[in-house]
Amino acid sequence: MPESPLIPLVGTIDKITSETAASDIKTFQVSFDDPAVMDNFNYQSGQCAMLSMFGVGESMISITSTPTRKGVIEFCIKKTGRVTDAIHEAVAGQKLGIRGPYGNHFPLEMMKGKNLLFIGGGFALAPLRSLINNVLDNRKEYGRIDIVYGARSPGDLCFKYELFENWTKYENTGVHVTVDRGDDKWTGPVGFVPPYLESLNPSAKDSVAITCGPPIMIKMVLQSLSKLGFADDQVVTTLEMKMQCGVGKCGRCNVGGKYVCVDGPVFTLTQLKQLPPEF
Amino acid sequence: MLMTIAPDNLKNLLDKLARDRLLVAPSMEDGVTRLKPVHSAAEIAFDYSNTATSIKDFLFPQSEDLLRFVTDGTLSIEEIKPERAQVAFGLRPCDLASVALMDKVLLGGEFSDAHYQTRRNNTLLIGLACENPADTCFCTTYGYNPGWAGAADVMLYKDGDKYLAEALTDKGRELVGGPGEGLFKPADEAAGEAVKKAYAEKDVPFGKEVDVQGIDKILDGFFYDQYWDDISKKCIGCGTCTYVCPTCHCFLLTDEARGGQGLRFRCWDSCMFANYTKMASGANPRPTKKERVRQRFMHKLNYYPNRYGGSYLCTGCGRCVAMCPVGLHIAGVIKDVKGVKAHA
Amino acid sequence: MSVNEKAAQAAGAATGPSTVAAATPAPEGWEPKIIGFACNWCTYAGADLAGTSRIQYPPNIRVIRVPCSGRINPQFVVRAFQRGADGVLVAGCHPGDCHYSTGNYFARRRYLLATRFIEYLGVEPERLEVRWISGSEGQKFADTVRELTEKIRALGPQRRLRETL
Amino acid sequence: MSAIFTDHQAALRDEVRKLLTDGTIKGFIGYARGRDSYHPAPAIVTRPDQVDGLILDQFCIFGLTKYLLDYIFEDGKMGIVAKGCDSLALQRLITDHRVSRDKVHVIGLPCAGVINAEKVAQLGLGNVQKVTDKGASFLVEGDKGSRELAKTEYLWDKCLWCEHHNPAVADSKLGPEVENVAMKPRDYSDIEAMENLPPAEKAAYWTRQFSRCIRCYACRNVCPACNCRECVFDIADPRWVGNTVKLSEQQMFHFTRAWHVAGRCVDCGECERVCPMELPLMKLQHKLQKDIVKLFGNPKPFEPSEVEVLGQFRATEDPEEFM
Amino acid sequence: MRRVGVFVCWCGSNIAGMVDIEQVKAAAAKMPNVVYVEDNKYTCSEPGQAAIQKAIKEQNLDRVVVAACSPRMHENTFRRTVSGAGLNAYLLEIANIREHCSWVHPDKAAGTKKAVDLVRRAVYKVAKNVPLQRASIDVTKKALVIGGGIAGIQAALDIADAGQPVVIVEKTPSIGGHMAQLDKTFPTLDCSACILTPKMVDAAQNQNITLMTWSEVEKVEGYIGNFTVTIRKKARHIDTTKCTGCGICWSKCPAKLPSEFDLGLGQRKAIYVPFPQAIPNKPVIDEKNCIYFKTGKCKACQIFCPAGAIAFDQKDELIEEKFGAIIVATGYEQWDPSPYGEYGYGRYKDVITGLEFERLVNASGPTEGKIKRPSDGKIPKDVVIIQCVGSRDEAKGIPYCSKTCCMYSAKHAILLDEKIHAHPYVFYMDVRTPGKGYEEFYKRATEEHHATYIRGRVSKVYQKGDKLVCLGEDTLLGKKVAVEADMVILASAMVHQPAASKLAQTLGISYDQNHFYTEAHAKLRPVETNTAGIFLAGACQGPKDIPETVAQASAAASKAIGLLSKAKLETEPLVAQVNEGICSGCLWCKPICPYKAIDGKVIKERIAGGKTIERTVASVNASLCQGCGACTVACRTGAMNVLGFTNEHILAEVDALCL
Repeated sequence: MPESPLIPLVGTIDKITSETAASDIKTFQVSFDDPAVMDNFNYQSGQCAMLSMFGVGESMISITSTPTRKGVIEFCIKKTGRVTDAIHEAVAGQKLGIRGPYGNHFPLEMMKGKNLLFIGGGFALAPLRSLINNVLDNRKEYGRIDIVYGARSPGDLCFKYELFENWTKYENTGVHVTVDRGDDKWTGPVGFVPPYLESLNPSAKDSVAITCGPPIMIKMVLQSLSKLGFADDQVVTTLEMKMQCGVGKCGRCNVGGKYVCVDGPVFTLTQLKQLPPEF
Repeated sequence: MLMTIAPDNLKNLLDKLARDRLLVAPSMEDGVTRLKPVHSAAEIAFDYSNTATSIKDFLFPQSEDLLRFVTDGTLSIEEIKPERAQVAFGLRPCDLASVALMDKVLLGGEFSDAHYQTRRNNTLLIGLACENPADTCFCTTYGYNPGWAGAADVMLYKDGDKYLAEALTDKGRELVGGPGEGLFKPADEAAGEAVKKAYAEKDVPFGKEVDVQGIDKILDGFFYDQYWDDISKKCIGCGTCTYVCPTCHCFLLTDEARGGQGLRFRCWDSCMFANYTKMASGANPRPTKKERVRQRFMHKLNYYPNRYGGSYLCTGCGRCVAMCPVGLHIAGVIKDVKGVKAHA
Repeated sequence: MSVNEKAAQAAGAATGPSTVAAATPAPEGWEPKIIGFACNWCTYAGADLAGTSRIQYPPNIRVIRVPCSGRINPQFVVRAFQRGADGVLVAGCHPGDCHYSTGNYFARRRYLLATRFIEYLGVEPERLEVRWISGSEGQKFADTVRELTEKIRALGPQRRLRETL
Repeated sequence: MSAIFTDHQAALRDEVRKLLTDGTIKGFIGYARGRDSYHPAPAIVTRPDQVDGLILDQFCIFGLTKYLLDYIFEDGKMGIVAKGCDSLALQRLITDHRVSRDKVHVIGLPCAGVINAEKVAQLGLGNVQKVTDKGASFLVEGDKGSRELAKTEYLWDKCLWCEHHNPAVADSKLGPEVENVAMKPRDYSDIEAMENLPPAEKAAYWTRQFSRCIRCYACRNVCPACNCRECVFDIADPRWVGNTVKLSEQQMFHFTRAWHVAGRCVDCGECERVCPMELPLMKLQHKLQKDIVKLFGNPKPFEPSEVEVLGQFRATEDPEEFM
Repeated sequence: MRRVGVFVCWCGSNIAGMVDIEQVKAAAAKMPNVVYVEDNKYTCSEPGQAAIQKAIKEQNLDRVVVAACSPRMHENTFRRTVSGAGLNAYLLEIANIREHCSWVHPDKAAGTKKAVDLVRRAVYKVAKNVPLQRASIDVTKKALVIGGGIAGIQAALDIADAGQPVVIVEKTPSIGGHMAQLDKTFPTLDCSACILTPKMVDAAQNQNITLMTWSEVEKVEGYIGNFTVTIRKKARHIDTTKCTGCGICWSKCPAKLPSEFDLGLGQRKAIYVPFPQAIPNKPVIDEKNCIYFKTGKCKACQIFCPAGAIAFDQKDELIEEKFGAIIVATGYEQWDPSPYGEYGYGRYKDVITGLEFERLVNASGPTEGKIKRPSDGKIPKDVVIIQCVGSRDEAKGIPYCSKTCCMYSAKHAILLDEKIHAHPYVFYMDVRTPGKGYEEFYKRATEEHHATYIRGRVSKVYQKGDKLVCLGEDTLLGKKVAVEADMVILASAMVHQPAASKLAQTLGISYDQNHFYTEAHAKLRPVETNTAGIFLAGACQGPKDIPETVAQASAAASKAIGLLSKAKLETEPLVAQVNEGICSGCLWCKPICPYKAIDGKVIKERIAGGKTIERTVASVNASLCQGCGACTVACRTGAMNVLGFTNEHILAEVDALCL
């Protein structure tokens, strides 16, 4: 093992799944080349890892697989910059560097026995997917589960196999998918997530809402949740910041006194409201 | 135990040290006295108020190779370790104090920065108390003083025609007993203590002007103040303050590769740079100078003490006071914030 | 390099020898590495002509084809030196013959200034050669490369701007 | 000789107060007291109540025009005080289409030279109380002593050969124009001396200088010719200059910066003045300037013109060395 | 990860004999992104190309490197090859291992090493290549010819004959130009009007030609295939639809003025046609000199016009029209030799220019073809012709040779002898007769017509009685000569039109220090300008005689026809491109562009805080840009790039070659 936490370990991209019609979002299944490392790689839903494309750089990516399914590590990555562009160009079998896991995780203990309301938009279903599969794998420990998800168009929906096949199979679990604009084949709801969420009118009682999405959507979703009666400590979300080290040293991902890489990325709305609005 | 060492012996010792390790010392070149690697004591400046750059350059260098990679078909990674022993001479109390502040960040928490740790272990720190604090010095503001030994392994105090010396760590004692054998003489303890006391009580005029007491608490409620908008306007967004600061430690990682192999470096970064927090998507949570200037001072005077308990992320070395091209520095901010608070 | 300088580099510190470094002899088997930037219409064609005419010249030059000498940013030249080129040839059409009518006039101004500036920074002036070589001057291309190669062979490796990974 | 800047301080404050009050400008870029009496700092005021913080004294050297870039996308005008050299910098920004003339209200400050505070601060005169222009010298009176300082020795170098004492761009002027003569001719003898060194010595000199650079970018950020929307050094792809402070990258950085400013430098000297590591950066620009004068017959390459010196050519008159 | 295929060509033994192909292949296989390597005996042969296409499909290649001969040889061949296999044509790079390697380096080891480097360069470069598309633009099927002299007329006729509409814009009231002023033409001595006027009539009658005389080009916008031209149709004060050209008006007009057409040797009226054969044969009213315009009284023309065609209240009209091609045929002016004080031009009435002599000798000229002295009407006996007046005299600002003077001076000598048996003396510096039949013509002047040629310059002309004494030196004999002449003809230089530079700026074409328009390439593109779609004909490009002018006019016409016959224009995609995100809008790139392809444009953008701002960025007109890349070097931030030769490309190539 390297001494420095900044040194990644060698891994391999085992499988690449294109999520969207435009192929701008792909899911990469990776493994560490050292089996011992693979065995000992323990993470929680909500945590991230730093992926390296050597010669280009590193990028912090949330882990989209669930720790309940050992042996599978997946990252869902959107093309947004130099590093993610390079990852998108990769082919199966290609090597990359991985270090982590980093950051805190979704507060599973607080969710136990509660009704869970997942609200995601676009590519930000990635961190939620880890948690959703995590709780579904322990289905009995939770109350009703509702997954509200939206994307710009049917082609932009991620994890269709989860949304329309896997998750709907579970009992007492609702999957509600909307798109901003439909197409010829789309028969589901059309509209933005926040009004759609309000129209579903989920109960705030004994519930925890977990939301991830683009900043503008989050802002509206939080307002909707408040209207629906969710208190701040019933709402959990994640933050995205520019990161370099991932280990609380390099100093750039702070929001006020909190470092998103080690103190986040998961925050309750109560915590978030204590932070300055620099995110 | 207190000792003395004659200037010639000190030079001999430094020459001896330069032979088998990197000797870093204040040296004047083209009118600038800074800490730099020197070949012999002859290159060292002994008469200076403070160096333009700090010990940070050698414990946490501006750019540092972290790993070497080969991507020729497969991928292999080799960690690069900073193994060379170095000795830094002539460190002022402000720099010696800064090391402890940096330790908290880089060595504390869940992850320890191995490169920094290795350099810390491999570096012998020789302090030199301040004879003439500059008019930009304000270490006393934070409770340090011109004789503060901080992280020094050996502390020296100029005492007339000789130096009073005190070995403070095992490493320091090894120096005195090893390469320094025969060069140090025992000192009169009482007289020595008096010298130390005199240094500790030496007047630092600017330090009296800057009262930091309670600023961390004031700043808790100061985030939204108009003040940040007002002062940030004159910032030109350069990295001078952060790069000469002995406690600023922001960095970025960057790769350089050619022909199937390359290096990953760590380089200093500056929260004053516009792109510092700009994400790949183009979004930037600190888009204007106001947020960036506020971040820097909030970090030093509020976030850091809150996170690491007590001390501020500043030692009053005065480098930013002297070098900021637009006179926007931490001492001024402390004075202003307390003034604004007083008026409020 | 002294222990201290080596150590200084290892320390990653921005240091350099404060005295003139003694000329280090060229390593065994060293061959000058020369990067040529040649405009497509004249010099590149001239080099082609040297080929079709079988005019021999030293194999030390490697040519990068660009549309016009006006395209050759002096920063490319410095970058080549950084990456370890021992010499650089910048070449284009004779004044008045530019395929794009004026590109080489701009190039001339830029390189009148840049050659002097690069020299001023301590690079031996012989290492950067700017020449107008037309499409019919295969011989001149070969001669230029031969002379440049010999000059650089005499100077030894370029270390001034070089940086190795 | 002319009045000193301090004599215009009250007039400046009055005018700024008026301009802010009547809405002509929405902010004013001037000077305020800095860390001591030798180092006035830039100050940007937006409210009439801040105006009394503005100062003018014979140490006001900082070229303020670059701040205008912060306001190009905002409504309304900014006011600014500009000496002759600053007005060249302003012209630079205008000629580069970065600042629109009609969005700036310039209060011109005729200037017979600014005192080099770095030199005077060494003299131990204490807090400066008063400066008087004595013709060939300034009398500087501090609370710890006073000295009469010869202008030829204590002005900034650029002031000695300055031929732009009066602002070329101004909406109003503080005081009468001053005689526009250089105290000494512009002289490139230091550049010539450097040119005459053998390559190895030049290399050694620049190696020593550049290895001191900390890449803080103060030079770039203060330079009125470095006014790109996105600087090449901040662009990751392609990366022209690496982030590391290895000597090679330092040299590439300084070569590139000097080259980008070549023929566009207004000779304000701010890069060199603000450099915390005291790199002789103007030695780079003066070399380029000197060659531009000699090669292209452009006697004043530091005066912004409609066509850049490297953006034009003379087919037959330009020297031909590459045949 | 790219999928690059490398194809190493043997070129028979041309490459394989001097470069170790196996070593090159082995090295290439290890280069980044390379997934497939193959060698071929002749890659450019059909089997070689088929092998590339097969590999592209089977190996799923997305980039191709061919290591073979010079890209100047087969780049287009291989572009077609890869696009034939469904790959974008620009995802190809060539490593020149023949001309730049195997043919010049006899040392096989060193040559092989270099070949590997050259392949690596191409591999690194091709990784940065992106698919590029040729754009196509529409072509307005109409040509504009500026200038109605012989060049313009010829060009217009050729274009019209090819079936394309064409507009001639002529600033004077009639087409015809200088050729209409000439009497005979060398070397055949046929009458200028006899060969010109039929062409003028053809032009007037051709369905495809629209004449716009008394008109000038005011503004030109757009680019090749799509020029929008504003033409000022100056007020003629004649309703040309009514006017029959009967001539009553100008016979009744009381205002007499010197005739421009006759160079002041004859007169015209304030309402006039410049010469009898003018086309159109419709007069114009000279507003400045018309008594009605000056005093509000007269109207003689209006009173007598049987057609009621006089229209005093006519105003200038601005007409905007679209054109696909422009031919500039604005001709020349004869230089006013007054600066030669020693020749007494302007002081002595009998010192005249060559062109003035043409009017004197012309049957429809002011003297009806009788060669009479302007001073007293006497028939001259001895006539001195001075050559190189202005031409080849840098002191007078004309460094060049006017090319036609030697020949027309010989012509004048012949005419003097033929018509009035006067004795011609010709002072010359050199006699230049390069042209078919020219030397023979000159010989005729000296041998058959006994012209005395004296090599030397005339230093002074002075009056002595009614004679003009020409003092000079015969440099061949080395002695001073004085010729007492009755008349002196100055073979004055051909110079640019006074407004040549203004028109050049309007058109966006360049001109040289003598204000003649600059061709795109002195040898290879002599009738094109650097602005695509604008061509040159005649003396506006430099002094020319009639045969050369006509030849160039036809050449320009054929270029224009070629352009207009295309339905769409394909533009080369290797052009400059702006990264608007980082462009500062300083526009220092703009003056560097030889094609005026760069201009500023305003874009809107949302900035932090949600505000929308407007800012200027550089914008490249891909139809005008030729891809030279000079602009890229002026761009400090790197916002300006040339596709195919981007900064990223070149930096990668440097990296590759320096490894």
